[in-house]
Amino acid sequence: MTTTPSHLERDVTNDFSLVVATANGTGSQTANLTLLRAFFHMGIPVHGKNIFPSNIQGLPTWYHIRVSKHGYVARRTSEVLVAFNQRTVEADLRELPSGGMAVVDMGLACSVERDDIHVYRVPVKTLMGASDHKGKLRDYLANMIYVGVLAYLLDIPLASVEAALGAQFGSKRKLVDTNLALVQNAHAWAQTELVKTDPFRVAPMDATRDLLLMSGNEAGALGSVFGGVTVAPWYPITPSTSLIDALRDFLPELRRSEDGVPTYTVIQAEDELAAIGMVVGAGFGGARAMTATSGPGLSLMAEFAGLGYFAEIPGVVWDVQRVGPSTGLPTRTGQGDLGFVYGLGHGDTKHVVLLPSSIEECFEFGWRSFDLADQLQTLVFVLSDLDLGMNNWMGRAFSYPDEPLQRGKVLSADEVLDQGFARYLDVDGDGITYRTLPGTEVPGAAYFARGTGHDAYAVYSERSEDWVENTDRLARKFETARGYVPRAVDERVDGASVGVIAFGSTRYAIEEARDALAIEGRAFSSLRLRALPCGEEVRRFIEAHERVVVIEMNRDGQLASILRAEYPDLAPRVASVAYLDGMPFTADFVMRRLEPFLAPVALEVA
Amino acid sequence: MTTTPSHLERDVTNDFSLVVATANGTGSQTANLTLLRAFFHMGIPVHGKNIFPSNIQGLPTWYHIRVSKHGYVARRTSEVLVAFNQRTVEADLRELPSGGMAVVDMGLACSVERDDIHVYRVPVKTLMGASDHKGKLRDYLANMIYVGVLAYLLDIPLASVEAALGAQFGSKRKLVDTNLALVQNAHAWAQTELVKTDPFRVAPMDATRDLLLMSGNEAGALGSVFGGVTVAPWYPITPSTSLIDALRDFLPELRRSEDGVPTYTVIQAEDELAAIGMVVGAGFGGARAMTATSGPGLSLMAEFAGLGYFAEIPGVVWDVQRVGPSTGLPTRTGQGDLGFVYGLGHGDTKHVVLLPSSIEECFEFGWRSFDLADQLQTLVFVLSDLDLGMNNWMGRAFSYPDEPLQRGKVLSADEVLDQGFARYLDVDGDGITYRTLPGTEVPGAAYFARGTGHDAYAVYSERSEDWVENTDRLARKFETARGYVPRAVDERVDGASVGVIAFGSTRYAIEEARDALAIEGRAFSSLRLRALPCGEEVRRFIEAHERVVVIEMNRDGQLASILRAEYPDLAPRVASVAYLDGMPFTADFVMRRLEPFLAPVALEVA
Amino acid sequence: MDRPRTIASNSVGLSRADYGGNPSSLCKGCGHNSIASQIIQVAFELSLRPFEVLKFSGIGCSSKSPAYFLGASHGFNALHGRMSSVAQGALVANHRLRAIGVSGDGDTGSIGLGGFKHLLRRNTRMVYVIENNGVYGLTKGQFSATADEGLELKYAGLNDLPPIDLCQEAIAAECGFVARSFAGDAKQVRELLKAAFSHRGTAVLDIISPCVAFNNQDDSPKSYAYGRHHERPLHELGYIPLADEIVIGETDPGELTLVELHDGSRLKLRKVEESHDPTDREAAMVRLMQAERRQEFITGLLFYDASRPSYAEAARLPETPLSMLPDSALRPPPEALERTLQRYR
Amino acid sequence: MDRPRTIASNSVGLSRADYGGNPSSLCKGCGHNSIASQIIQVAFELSLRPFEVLKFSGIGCSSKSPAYFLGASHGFNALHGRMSSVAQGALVANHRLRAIGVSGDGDTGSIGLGGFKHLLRRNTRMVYVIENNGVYGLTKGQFSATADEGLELKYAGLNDLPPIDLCQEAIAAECGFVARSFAGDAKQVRELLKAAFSHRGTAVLDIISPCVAFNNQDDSPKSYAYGRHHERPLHELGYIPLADEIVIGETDPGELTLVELHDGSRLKLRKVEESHDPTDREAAMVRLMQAERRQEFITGLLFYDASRPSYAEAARLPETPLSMLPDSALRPPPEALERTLQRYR
Ligand SMILES: Cc1ncc(C[n+]2csc(CCOP(=O)(O)OP(=O)(O)O)c2C)c(N)n1
Ligand SMILES: Cc1ncc(C[n+]2csc(CCOP(=O)(O)OP(=O)(O)O)c2C)c(N)n1
Ligand code: SF4
Ligand code: SF4
Ligand SMILES: [Mg+2]
Ligand SMILES: [Mg+2]
Repeated sequence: MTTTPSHLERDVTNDFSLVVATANGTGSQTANLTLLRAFFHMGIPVHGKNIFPSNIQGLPTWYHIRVSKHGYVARRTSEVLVAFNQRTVEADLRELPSGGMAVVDMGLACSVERDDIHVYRVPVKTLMGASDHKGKLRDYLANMIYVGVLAYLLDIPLASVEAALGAQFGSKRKLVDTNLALVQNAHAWAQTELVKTDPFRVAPMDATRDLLLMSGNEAGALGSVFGGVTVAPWYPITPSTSLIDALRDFLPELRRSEDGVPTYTVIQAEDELAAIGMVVGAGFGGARAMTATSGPGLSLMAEFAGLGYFAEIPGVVWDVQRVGPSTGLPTRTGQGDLGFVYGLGHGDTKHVVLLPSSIEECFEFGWRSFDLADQLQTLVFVLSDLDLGMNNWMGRAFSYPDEPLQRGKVLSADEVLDQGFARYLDVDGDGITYRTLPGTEVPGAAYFARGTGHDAYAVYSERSEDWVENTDRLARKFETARGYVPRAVDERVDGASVGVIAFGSTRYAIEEARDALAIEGRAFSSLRLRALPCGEEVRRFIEAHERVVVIEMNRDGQLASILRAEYPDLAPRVASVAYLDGMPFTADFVMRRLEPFLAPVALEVA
Repeated sequence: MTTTPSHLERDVTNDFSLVVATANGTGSQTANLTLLRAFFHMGIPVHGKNIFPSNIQGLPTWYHIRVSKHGYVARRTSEVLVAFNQRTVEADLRELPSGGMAVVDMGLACSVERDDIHVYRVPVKTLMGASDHKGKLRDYLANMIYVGVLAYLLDIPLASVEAALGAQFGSKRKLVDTNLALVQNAHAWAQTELVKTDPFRVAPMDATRDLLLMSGNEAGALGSVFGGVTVAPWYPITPSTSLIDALRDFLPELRRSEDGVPTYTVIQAEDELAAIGMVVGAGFGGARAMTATSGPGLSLMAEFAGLGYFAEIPGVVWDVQRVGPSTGLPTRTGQGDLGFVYGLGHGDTKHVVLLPSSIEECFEFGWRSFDLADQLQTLVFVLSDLDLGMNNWMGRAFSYPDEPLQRGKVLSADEVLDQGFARYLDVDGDGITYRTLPGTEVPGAAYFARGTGHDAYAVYSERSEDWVENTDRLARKFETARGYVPRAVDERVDGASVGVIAFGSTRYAIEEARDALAIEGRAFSSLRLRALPCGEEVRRFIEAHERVVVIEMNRDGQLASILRAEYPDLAPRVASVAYLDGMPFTADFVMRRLEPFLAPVALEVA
Repeated sequence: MDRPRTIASNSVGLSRADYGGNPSSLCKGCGHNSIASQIIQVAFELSLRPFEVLKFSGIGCSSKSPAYFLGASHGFNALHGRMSSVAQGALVANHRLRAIGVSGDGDTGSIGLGGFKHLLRRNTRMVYVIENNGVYGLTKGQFSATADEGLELKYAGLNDLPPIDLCQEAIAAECGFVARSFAGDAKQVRELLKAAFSHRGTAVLDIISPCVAFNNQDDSPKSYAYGRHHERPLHELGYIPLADEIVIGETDPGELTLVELHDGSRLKLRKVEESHDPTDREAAMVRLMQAERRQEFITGLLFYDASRPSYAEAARLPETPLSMLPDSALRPPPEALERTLQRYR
Repeated sequence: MDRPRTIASNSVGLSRADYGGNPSSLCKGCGHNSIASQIIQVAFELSLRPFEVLKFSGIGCSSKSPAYFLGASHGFNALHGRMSSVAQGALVANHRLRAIGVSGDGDTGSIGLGGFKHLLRRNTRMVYVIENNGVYGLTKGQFSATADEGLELKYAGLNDLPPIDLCQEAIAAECGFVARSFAGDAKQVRELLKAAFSHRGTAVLDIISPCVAFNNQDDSPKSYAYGRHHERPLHELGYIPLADEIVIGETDPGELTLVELHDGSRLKLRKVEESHDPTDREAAMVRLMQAERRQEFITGLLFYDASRPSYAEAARLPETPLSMLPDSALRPPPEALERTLQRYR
């Protein structure tokens, strides 16, 4: 993609994408976040995407920042390049679209010559020479040079840079000063030495006042904290690790009793089998337990997932998806686990799956997942992805949960005495039965949880009737779940014959594409699924459109398959657009892939 | 079910079902197999089903024998009962259909009185008193009493009993004699003391001459031996254990080199993770490797399944299904793993799945699975079930493999030198690339297998293009697989508007139901799927019928879902009949569930 | 299970029968049944309140047995080899409960070995009983990882792998209570169980428990006959509850050691033949390795050290169990959210 | 990797460069790089033929390194914690190949612990290197199961769990070749690697390999600085290939022990400070436990015993590897089928 997509031609003030190319492990993340926050501080809608390797130090890494006065945040071609990596400088420069601009470290060997772009060469070494920092710290601080140069070239007020540094380093004023000095120095140098020839610039707006800038993993962790998580066993795996990291940051601050005692425990398990095992144990024990993992860990959790379903144990599992199959691309994003997680476990296992698409939903589903798990007495899977989870996104300030904690059908000691207790008896007809927690101080409260066939009293049974009764009830409970999970967001366009169904982080590219296509007169309805199993609104949406296109970030069209199986009568209308290359979708991609399904622009009107 | 289904009313000679009720672990299996083999020896089509508990000793167990001159072998209500278990005698007697007959151990306390059945009370204790056996052996031998009594009542020649005992004990003549003596004794007693009032009897036929009587697990093991299995790592789990037991019986006899050295190794792994890991390692190493497991073990294999798919490692995994989810009913049968195994592993993983329905197919898929795995360079799953795997079935003598071993695209040292080698380069356009085996003695033959993204040379790559190229090729290979796997068996009925699709061991009940319905003028076509992914014949079958009913032994209609997703344009015709209670289907059940889909019997003709 | 017909009640007013469970479906004579009945007896004698006890198991004949004792206690029959993690989860949810897990040698030593070792590292407070019969009973007699080298069994054939010694494994994993016993030695099993309930962290009891169906031939080191003839207790044991006075018996007092357990109760060790100091970790390991080499069947408390905190202590779990915290402790107030979000504006 | 610029060739006519792999993508200074370069050197010095060697690994920084050595050998970068089973599978397919596996402390000691122990029980012939840095490097610095108790790291915080000692684990699992070394002690690593290739079964090398990104602060027992100052070799090692004569050096010959390795080559142990007899299993275990207690960093060959057969020997694998058997050995003739079926008629 070396040309700017035509539908995006526009005034370049506050409307471009910039990419910083560095090497992994050199600390450029601080500089990149400084830029991101500086734009945000200026009130300009912004979003950052880190495209990093599965490596600790040395391999190429790219940080993309989209600056968009329209508020678009999907990935797109970058016209502004910071080339600070010897290994990629030539390719990076070659890929820059015509008319683009590049800030290049003068110290890099580079034979690419282009006269259709604006190139600014920066003597990083000389500029750093002025400072007296050494070794790793020096490398790390060198990244501030491009912040300073860009500040000048793009017209970022130094006050905004300072504010951004302040947000990053918090109370550590000394760090702010050290970094700021380098920025100012580079800015001063640029001011004297560079002649701006390119059209890219930013100007203050007022579009971020009520917004947050946060990663999905942080939002999910914060939501979990407000959902009352008490037990969090986990095993490290990219890209879910930062969710637990965030949890471990938030919890000590937000979840201690008055005398400073923690009201939670985070356990680094020895593997994912143990992590989910502890979740299941803790859920049985009455705690709100969660874990976070990604594909390989999810695979290892299959057996316990089946136990959780069958023994009806509440618990929350975040799957922050990366690219599979197998170890795949651990630092790339995808939506390839949907089909697998929906039926994770042998036999007729079925799971509730939540599908957040934004930091607001990561937060909301963070707390709501615990309520759902307790209400439905089952494992709830939350399917995020690397792009949503690890990158910084704008979002509206999170709403405090609008209802108290839902603990579901748990009988107290008194209730057991009053009503009696049969663990798996469907008293209310909704498939959800009553449970008791270990430690309930009355006779008759105890039961023996198990993954084997049992009767309504949790007593081992091999009787066919008991099996059918129990599994039919589980199926009934799953029907009940349809009404409990978050509704799909239905955005109908009057008269549109095509509807697009999607979920998760692809929404941004789709929304951008939708706007662009609408301008061209090719509008479509859209439905954003927020959970499985789907509610009736999904059927209604499909029924209301001649053609429904399911767009998703995997190879095999997993959601399309699920919907076709779920609504066989409507299956012929369900088309699939599925693609996975590890990079988040662009609006351009979505447009190209939707075009064949949309009515051609009505030329006869013209 | 306490009444004989109307469509089965018939002459009761060689056409009834008998059930022996005993306690687990008392050795009644020998007596039951003796009966089974005696019928078989008489030339009468027969089939035995063991309904046993997940327990080693003491819990009730039932052995059903269907004797059918028509050759039907599906489960059905038994009219002949042997009641030898105190715990179940009353219920067993109560459930006997009117007109049935029962042989009851006189020593059991029993208050059930029915005058609509024929009851013969046998003084087991007295009859055993004559013998001088003690303790466990005595209990065990006591089962021969009912063999003797039934021999008299049903008219089984003692020579057939003797032949059956001979087949069981082989060269151990003493055992034959001991058992036979008891049978003769009981037979003699019955002859003097009992007056036969019931109509059930057997008479010699000539319908089993060219047939075998074998369990599916034995047949699968034997097939594997002829498929050239060399490495068999496994972990015990019911009902797959007996497949490996059979393998360990056959191998020493059939697979030693001339100097007595084994050409195989069977490894009891520490768990299923290790078992499948060894299969994958051995497959990479060039051996023909297999394992056998059931649901819980299958769940544990998910991560390796994804690796096998992605790194393209041949290997065979038998999943002898039992009832899930979770530990479920370990000794009951089902078809609940189909949906799970087809996509086992996170990300876009897809597997080749073979679906045997008979001992002939267990044998054939036993060897063919290795060829397919090598040809397609992928894991091949063979989905059997407890009913097929652990029970004794009749089948035609197995055909010797009709083609030599297919080792797929393996390059020799010379070929590497000649043609060069790129592990994942699609030279032939069928998605299947060439591989080399470790130990190939030329430079350039080596490659590094991995579950991470790689280029055509197996070198680590995070490039989007490499990812897409590779996974698209894997998808192409899966399309190639459609043409390699066993075709579905298409049994069309001219003019039938309804087609029934099924797989595996349900075929017997379906075939019996089909015959019965055809007599009533309600014929349907049927398609028996023998593998996934499906070939074009499946689409054609669905296209050729107005309504297609997918019958399967699970709760959620997993095959129906797969077909609806696979053929969205045809999905509206695909109806689902799915049921799982742990017991094999009866023809009666199939008829009842199909009736609503079939045209009513054309009354206007009458 | 041969329950003595007593209607005496203990200090919480319960009779022995109140600690019973469903009828066992295990084979008659199975060692596991005898252990279950000792568990019932011990729970009765210790006057445990059933609702304060949690039971766990994996999958196997052994793992079925929690259904056959303490029927008035909550329990979880988990997955094969996964008792460890499920127990840890439940016991962080409510760390005030007493817990007993029953696993098998296959469950713990084969599929569950990693989880077992890591449970011990974390030292979650529970009694961990391994009903060790050297075979997989429930799947009909294959060798487990503890099967003796050179043993030949009818179904399983010849075992040519060296056994895993779960007591050595426990010591290597820093477990602070490691004992071996024999299902045929009911008294020792009882005294060890009582002491185990007094331990601060995970207490491992590796109890040789003959499988009469698949591994009870006289020459098998896991058979009743072998155990009866070869058991070599390192000491005679007597558990002394916190409240009781210590009565020194007739034997030379120099031969008696008292081990003070973490809850203040004591275990009296009376020397039998040799002197074994259960507080010396290296000695315990060497003694076990020697026993392995010499094919001795030593039983008793092999190692005891209560210096390591339990998981709950180390993690500073609150007085009120996590599962019982009020909603107000689980969800911070709106201001807290506001404050946190400030940082992201 | 600082390759000495030598163009000398070994007895199979290859130069050191022929044993190299792709350029490393690990951090500069990572201990794993230095081990990789010793592996290259040893393969060169031992004149291994690359096609005779198989490489394995799990997942982690350490597990990436097989891509950086022996580029002309087949290899399998498997799953996290599952190197053991994949290696066993590949090595029964072709037991004639030499094999080296490289795993991490997380890979082996956390998720892979059970598999590791069971690999050792089976004694599959291979060199099993653990590049032990006490952290999960690739996932950015969490503690692994071998992290030292009480260690405080910037990212991971404070470790309050006792470490798993993988050498103790190996000895308990009856491994016959157990060594510990230090990536900073290149010569010792080399001599041990050579000896390991001569072993009959699984040879475990637990090599402390500092993670410069996450666990290299001077007070960390897994840092370069700590290792350099505290390494305490139990002896000075010298590998003597089969063909070579033994030259006894200047030191008192009484202080020298020769260990005869399974393939006839020998390892010369020269006493440094204390006397450690690597053939005494119990002594080795005790020495390790002491070292743990006293926080000593002992290195060298801790235990050696080649009496147990390898898996291939015990399973009587045929001369011709299973993967190379002709079709005729794999499929019995039609008569054999007929004969077998007779029994089922
Ligand atoms: C994942 C999984 N694999 C295999 C099994 C089958 N299985 C059930 S019990 C058992 C072995 C039990 O042995 P042990 O723990 O020694 O208990 P025992 O029956 O001897 O008391 C096995 C392999 C299972 N239930 N789950
Ligand atoms: C099943 C699974 N869980 C988690 C991960 C993530 N992961 C990759 S490497 C690693 C730890 C590696 O640590 P170690 O083995 O010590 O190697 P090091 O990087 O320190 O050399 C983890 C947890 C994974 N790849 N697969
Ligand atoms: S099979 Fe063995 S372990 Fe299982 S119940 Fe019977 S005797 Fe006990
Ligand atoms: S992170 Fe640590 S272990 Fe990984 S490459 Fe860097 S230094 Fe080595
Ligand atoms: Mg056992
Ligand atoms: Mg590590």
